[in-house]
Amino acid sequence: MGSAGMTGGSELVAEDISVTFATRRRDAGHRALAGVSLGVRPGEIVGLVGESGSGKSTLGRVIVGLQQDYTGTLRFGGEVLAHRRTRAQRRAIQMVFQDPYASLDPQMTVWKMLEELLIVHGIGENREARRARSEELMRLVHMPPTLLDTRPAGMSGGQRQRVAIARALSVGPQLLVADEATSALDVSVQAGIINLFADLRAEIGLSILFISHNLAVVRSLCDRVAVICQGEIVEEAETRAVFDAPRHDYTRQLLAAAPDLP
Amino acid sequence: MTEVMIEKKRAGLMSRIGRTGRRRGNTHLLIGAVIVGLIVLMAICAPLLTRYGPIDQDFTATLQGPSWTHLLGTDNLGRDLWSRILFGARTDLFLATVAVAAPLVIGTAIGALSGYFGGWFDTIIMRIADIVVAFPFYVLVISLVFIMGNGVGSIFAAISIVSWVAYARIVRAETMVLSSTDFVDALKVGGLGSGRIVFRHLVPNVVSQAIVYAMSDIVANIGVIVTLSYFGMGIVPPTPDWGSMMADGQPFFAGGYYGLMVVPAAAVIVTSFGLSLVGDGLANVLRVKR
Amino acid sequence: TRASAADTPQKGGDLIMLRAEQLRTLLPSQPTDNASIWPIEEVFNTLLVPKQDGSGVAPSLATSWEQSKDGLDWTFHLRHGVKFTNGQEMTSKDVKFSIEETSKPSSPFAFINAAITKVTTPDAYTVVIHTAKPFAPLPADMAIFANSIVPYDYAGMTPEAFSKKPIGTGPFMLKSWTPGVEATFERNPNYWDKGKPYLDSITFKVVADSNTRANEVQGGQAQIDEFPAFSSITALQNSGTAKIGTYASSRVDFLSINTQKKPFDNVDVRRAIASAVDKNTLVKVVLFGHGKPAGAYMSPSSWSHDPSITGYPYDLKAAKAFLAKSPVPDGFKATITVASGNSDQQTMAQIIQASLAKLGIKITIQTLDPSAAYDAKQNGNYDMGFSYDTTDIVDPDEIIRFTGSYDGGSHGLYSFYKNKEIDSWIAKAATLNDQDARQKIYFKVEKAWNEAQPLVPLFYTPELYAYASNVHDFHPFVTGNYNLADVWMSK
Amino acid sequence: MNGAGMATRKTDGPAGAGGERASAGQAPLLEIDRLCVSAHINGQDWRALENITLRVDRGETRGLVGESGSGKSLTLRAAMGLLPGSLSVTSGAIRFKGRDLLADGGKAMAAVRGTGIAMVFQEPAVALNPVMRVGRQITDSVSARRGWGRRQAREFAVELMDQVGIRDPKRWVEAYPHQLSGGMRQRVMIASAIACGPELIFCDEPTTALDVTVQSQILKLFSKLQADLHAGFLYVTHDLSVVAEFCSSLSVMYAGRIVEQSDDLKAMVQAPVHPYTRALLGAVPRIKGPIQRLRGLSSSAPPLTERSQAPTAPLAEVSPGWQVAPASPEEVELFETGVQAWEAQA
Amino acid sequence: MLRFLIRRLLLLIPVVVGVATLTFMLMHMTPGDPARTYLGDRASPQALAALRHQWGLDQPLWRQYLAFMGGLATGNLGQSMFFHDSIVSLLAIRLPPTLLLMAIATLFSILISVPLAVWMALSRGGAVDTAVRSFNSVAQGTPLFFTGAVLIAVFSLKLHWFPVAGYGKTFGEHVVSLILPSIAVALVIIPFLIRGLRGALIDALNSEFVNFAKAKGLSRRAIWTHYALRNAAIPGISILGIQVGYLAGGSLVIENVFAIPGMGTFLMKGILNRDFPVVQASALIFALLVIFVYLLTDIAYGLFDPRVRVK
Ligand SMILES: Nc1ncnc2c1ncn2[C@@H]1O[C@H](COP(=O)(O)OP(=O)(O)OP(=O)(O)O)[C@@H](O)[C@H]1O
Ligand SMILES: Nc1ncnc2c1ncn2[C@@H]1O[C@H](COP(=O)(O)OP(=O)(O)OP(=O)(O)O)[C@@H](O)[C@H]1O
Ligand SMILES: [Mg+2]
Ligand SMILES: [Mg+2]
Repeated sequence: MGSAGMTGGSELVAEDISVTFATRRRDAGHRALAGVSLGVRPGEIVGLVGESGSGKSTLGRVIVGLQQDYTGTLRFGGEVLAHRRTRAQRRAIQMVFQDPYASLDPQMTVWKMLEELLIVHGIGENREARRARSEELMRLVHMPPTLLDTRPAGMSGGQRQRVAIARALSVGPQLLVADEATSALDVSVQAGIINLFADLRAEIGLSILFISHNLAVVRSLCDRVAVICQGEIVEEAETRAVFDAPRHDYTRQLLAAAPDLP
Repeated sequence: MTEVMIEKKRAGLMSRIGRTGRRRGNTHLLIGAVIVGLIVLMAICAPLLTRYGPIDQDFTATLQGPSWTHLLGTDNLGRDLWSRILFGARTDLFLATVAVAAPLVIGTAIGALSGYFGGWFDTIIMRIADIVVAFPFYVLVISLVFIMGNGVGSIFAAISIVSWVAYARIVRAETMVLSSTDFVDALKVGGLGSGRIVFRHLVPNVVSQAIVYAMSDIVANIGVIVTLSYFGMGIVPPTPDWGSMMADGQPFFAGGYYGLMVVPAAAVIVTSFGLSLVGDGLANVLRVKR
Repeated sequence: TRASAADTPQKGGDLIMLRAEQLRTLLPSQPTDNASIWPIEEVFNTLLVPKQDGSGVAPSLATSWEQSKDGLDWTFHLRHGVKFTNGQEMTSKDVKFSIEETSKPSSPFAFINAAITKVTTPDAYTVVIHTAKPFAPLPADMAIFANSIVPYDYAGMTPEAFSKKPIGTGPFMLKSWTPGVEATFERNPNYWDKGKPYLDSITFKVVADSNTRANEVQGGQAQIDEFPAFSSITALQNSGTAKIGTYASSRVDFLSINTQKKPFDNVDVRRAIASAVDKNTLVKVVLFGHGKPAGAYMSPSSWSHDPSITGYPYDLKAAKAFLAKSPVPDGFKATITVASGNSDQQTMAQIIQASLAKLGIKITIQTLDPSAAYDAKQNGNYDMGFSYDTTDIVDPDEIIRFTGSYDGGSHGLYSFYKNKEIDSWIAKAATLNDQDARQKIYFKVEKAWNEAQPLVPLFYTPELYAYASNVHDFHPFVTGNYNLADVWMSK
Repeated sequence: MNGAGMATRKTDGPAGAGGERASAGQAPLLEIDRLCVSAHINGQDWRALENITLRVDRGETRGLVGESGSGKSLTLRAAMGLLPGSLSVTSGAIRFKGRDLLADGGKAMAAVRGTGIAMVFQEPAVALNPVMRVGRQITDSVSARRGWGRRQAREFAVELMDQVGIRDPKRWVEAYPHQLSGGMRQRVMIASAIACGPELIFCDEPTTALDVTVQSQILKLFSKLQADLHAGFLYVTHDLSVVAEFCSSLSVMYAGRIVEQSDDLKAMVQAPVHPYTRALLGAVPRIKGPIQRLRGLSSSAPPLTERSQAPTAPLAEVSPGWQVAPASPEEVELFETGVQAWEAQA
Repeated sequence: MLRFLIRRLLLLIPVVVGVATLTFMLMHMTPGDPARTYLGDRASPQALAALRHQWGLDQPLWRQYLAFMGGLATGNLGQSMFFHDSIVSLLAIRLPPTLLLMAIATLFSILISVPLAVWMALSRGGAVDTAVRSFNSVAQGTPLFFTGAVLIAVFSLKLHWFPVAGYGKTFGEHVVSLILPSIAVALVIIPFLIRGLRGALIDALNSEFVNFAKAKGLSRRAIWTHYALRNAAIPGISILGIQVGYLAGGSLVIENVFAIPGMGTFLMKGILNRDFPVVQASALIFALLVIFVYLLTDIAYGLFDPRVRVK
């Protein structure tokens, strides 16, 4: 995948990130993130778990640049990410969303979607090159390239999510933020996507910040896990450590609540 | 109870008024399209379908009832009603359709931008919309017709100035709904510019509601044109137009010359009927696609 | 017997008259609109009244009058025992006050009294009016609504207050008035003409839409429709519940041609247009046969009308010949301005448009709302348009001036036709006492206008009313006066 | 329906109609017998459910799992007589305590709803009437049945809300659904489902929309209710681990059929027979035990209109109470080898 | 609730100012001179000038505008130029007929639409459903003045059931006179209302909460009244609000056809006369009427829909 333009090996470091949402009533506002620090090393999959409303998505949005109102520093590959990012910086960090039905433009074929991004970012000098790259991307996400010319309308959730991943990969990111990317899917389809993430990491050295409320999924995919509670990271460690020997009460609560097969 | 919520509901409803049934969309569309198609065809082929010019006067044959020489009879100037109906279709349908196109385009653009960007732009647009909506429609239209003089141009302008608001509201609400899903975020993360997001992604996805509404809007526009003619502020004579035909025919109505008023009224009603069927059908077809 | 019962006036009844326009004021010196004038004539009396056929004037509050030898003084002898509705007796003091009110420059009808220099009151029942020059039309001017007799100093009220609570000597008095909606007048029980009026009350109600007016009369909800559209006549006649009354009127309808504009400054162009207007068809199609094609510009209801002038007959060949002589032999483009909502004008415009097209004159019809159309004509900002005139007095002076003279008030009914000679003839005629001498001059004026055709006289239009079959003796005057004191309703 | 015995406000204990009590001991609570449901789409009938055979006994908690679109909800709705207009039962029987619910034109079904069978829906946000106070929604059916007044109904609502673990129920009884959190709404739904003292409770993914911690509370609540009410539960979910937590027996559906079911959930989970069950279990990530690569399925089951319309063989008994549908070679291919082949595709 | 009302009322200010300004601009841009229109043919230039001065039309436009807005701020709507009466007292006569017309029309619309919509929702695709929907399409395309003319021809002139036109003297007469015009107006509203209600009812009947209600064993009646109708009422109210808002414009037409001395004829005459104060005031009243109806709608919303109710 050299042609994907991945230089491999930039580390994301988020330091002391805080986000406060203005609320109508109180002047103080609602503190969604309170001084969060987190790092994602090259080729690493970091899980971010926590309850609903704990601030997972907010952190993800800060990292990809959708949430521009934050304090703290973001560094990627050593350089500070300003609030307004350069095109290259934007390309480097991409995102996959929860709902594959809402995040794809239903009016466009997969090829149109990919081509648009490739054109905007000046990737591929002509149509043939872009087409070739799109086909390559489809294969990368384990989709038959023949589906390029169809619209998402007829596709299953799993297929759509693969298209969404292909779209994110098309601009050659080094870090992928996956926000609940599998929680809308069936178990068996989820398993396929999780395997895909694992494969992408293995094949092209992609780093992934994997946001989920499902502990079991995080456990099966991630190298490291951060547990977030009310805007603060309460525990962060190697996956095995978190699951086998949780140190924080909140983590233990979560683990106790998670159902499991006998 | 936030303004946004109310606004959303209201606009959502406005687009919803234009819809009805569920499964029968295609039959509706078909019947409607046939009716409208026939009328349009008749308008286009008008000269082939009649021996008389729409403004040819014949004072030896005024106020005649239907006969083989004059299919629908004649008016007080001895003009053939059938010809006037045919040629009137040209005037009214053309004007009504054109007067829908401009507000559709402008309203959609403004609504999409307003819904996407929000902020002060949105506030200003929505306040302007409030004023236009609250302003008595016919006062605006009549004043504009007075200012600009009678005729096609001023009717077109008057309708456009008023009716972009409905489109803007519908599109704005839909855009806001769409923007609150991951849809826009996904595009932003991809690095697309706002213009591209709004016009290449949002507009194509929300415009269908506006188009459905446009069908009922054409009907409404025919109503406005006809009513303006009724007030004597419509199409300038002798251009045939259903509205002025009705207005001119009304004094003869009570005298038993029903045709002079009823025939153009029937033309208006049948056309509107066809168009609203098309609207219904489109609403269903477009909804299925969603 | 039945016949006599039907002929004998009965007392009682509430009459509703529908009209297109609102009553604006009841102050006699103020109104310029018929909607106000005609009700004023029911509330107030003038010294004299027009004869119904317009042939002259008859006594009213003045029982007799005479002109002095030098022609400068007119003496009027007042009727005794006439009471205002507030109980006060009407005397010369009131007459003097009334005439002076109307003579004030702020009164729009001051021009009517322009010849008057002084009003004196030798005694309570005698009024002498002095003029600078002998002024033949004076008795006619004393029969105009503007010179209605109001109590001295408006019985102590301000003019505004008086307008809302008028006090007159007329057959009816104001009962209630909702501005812009309706006004009801009830019988004046002390009316000096004993036995009259017959009606208990009359209500003037505004109904803007002519179809609705026709419907209401047809449905028995109202008795008189003031302005039935000519096109609705058949409907009303067929209905069986309403009658159509056509009354001689002073109204003449014209096609005004703006002679300030090219090519209308050319007389041949105007004659070509005149020859291409088929007046017979207009009468047939627009008036549905009521009315007559017009020749001279004065109405046949006046003695000043010259019956020998027949205008330009409809003749397209002649029209082409005229046009060929003009600077625009192949035709030109022009507009006819019509008032929106006026279907008669629109119909006429379309007929003339079709006819002129045959001469190569391409006409665009421009509809302006009445106010704007009015403005356009006043400002000479139009090519051709429709106008009409009517007179408020029986003497031809007012109307021949208004229509025929550049400075008569309307610049020759908006034709802007300027002819010093004609103007001087008209001025001269007013100073003559001899009607024959005046008639000769007026015939001359009409001939000159006929030659020049700045106005194409279209037709002499009857006054048209639709009224319920149980309304009797409804005979409006040529001047428009309803004369409702004579009207009665059978049960 | 308004027998003397019904006047009790107790929710523990069977509250069926008096006449049926005698036979209640013998027949299973719910028996779905070769139920077929077809959908009318574009003028054609398609099989949506095929020969569904299933039992729930008193005190039993049966899980019904399968991927999205496999027909789980449809099964529940058919058994409740709530099929949407375009769907209809073509054959088969649904028996509640031995009585055929489809027999007399829906009357039996109507009689059994609420009192005999209750249902908890997946999305409490849309299944509660947004314009009615929750207290009233909990008790409207029971107070209509028993002719209760407002006050009595309110007291009962408070009691039920307390029973489903809503803290400070007096405060919330007058609230509207939108004022409640997702967990509370689900509790309200459960409260109104148990209001009439049903003997059988259907649950259609009642915790899918909830947070893990809330989910575990709700599951605990179900366990408690099951013990208290001694009712039967038919619990639909796509999450096998939830089922394992809560259920005693399990049925697995795939494409409108039951492919495997057993009265002993543990046994079946440990040694699944049908390739689809195996694939499904292989796809579930685990909280404990060794971390393994999951098994992703190549694709979901085809939509109704693309499914094979050939009749399927009946379930075969593996052991008493454990039935399996015979798997065709294609299915074996799809669920076993297909997984790897597809994963490798690229 | 109070806060909400205050907020809404504050929001009115820009709309009122906007409407007032727009009317002012429009009226002064329109060709045609009120003084000339008032005085007619025979007016002398002096009389014209005097009248213009009296009406303040000789002042610079911005001064007239300021005077107008100033008057507005103090609640002084001025004097009608043509009726020599204060606008406020004229409005006091003109407003009631229009309000009554709107009220009766609204009542008719509801009384006709609700049962029909229920029937249609029950018999979806049936004969009634199809018939009413076709009727809707026809009604929607029928010009208001034509409906009026036909109603008069049939019910007044042929059958003599109702007065042809007018407003009557007593309240009873008012109501009777307004029945035909109200029906004509209601026929404009009904198609939209029926469509909206029918759709909303079908949506409600297909909703999960109705399924849940059925699952609870509730009776059909209870489901219809407490679940379907109450939820369908919410969009119903909204549509009614929008339509009644449009209705304000329709009164211009229908009052003319039925000669009702209401706001519509007042405004129309004002425009034709160039009676600036009348036009400005009545346009404003119409705008306020529309806004007021919307406000009522929103309040009704709050009553029917607890989700938008303010805590
Ligand atoms: N745009 C916003 N405006 C105001 N508050 C917000 C906004 N976005 C998020 N919040 C609030 O910030 C907090 C964190 O939200 P966030 O979406 O990051 O949570 P999450 O962990 O992703 O939850 P979930 O699992 O439900 O997705 C929540 O309380 C939420 O209500
Ligand atoms: N109203 C309907 N009309 C036609 N087909 C329907 C309808 N409702 C459901 N179906 C079809 O029936 C099948 C089973 O649907 P069902 O809702 O029972 O699935 P499920 O197993 O509950 O899935 P999920 O986990 O997504 O809830 C699906 O293929 C679906 O497309
Ligand atoms: Mg989130
Ligand atoms: Mg389901």
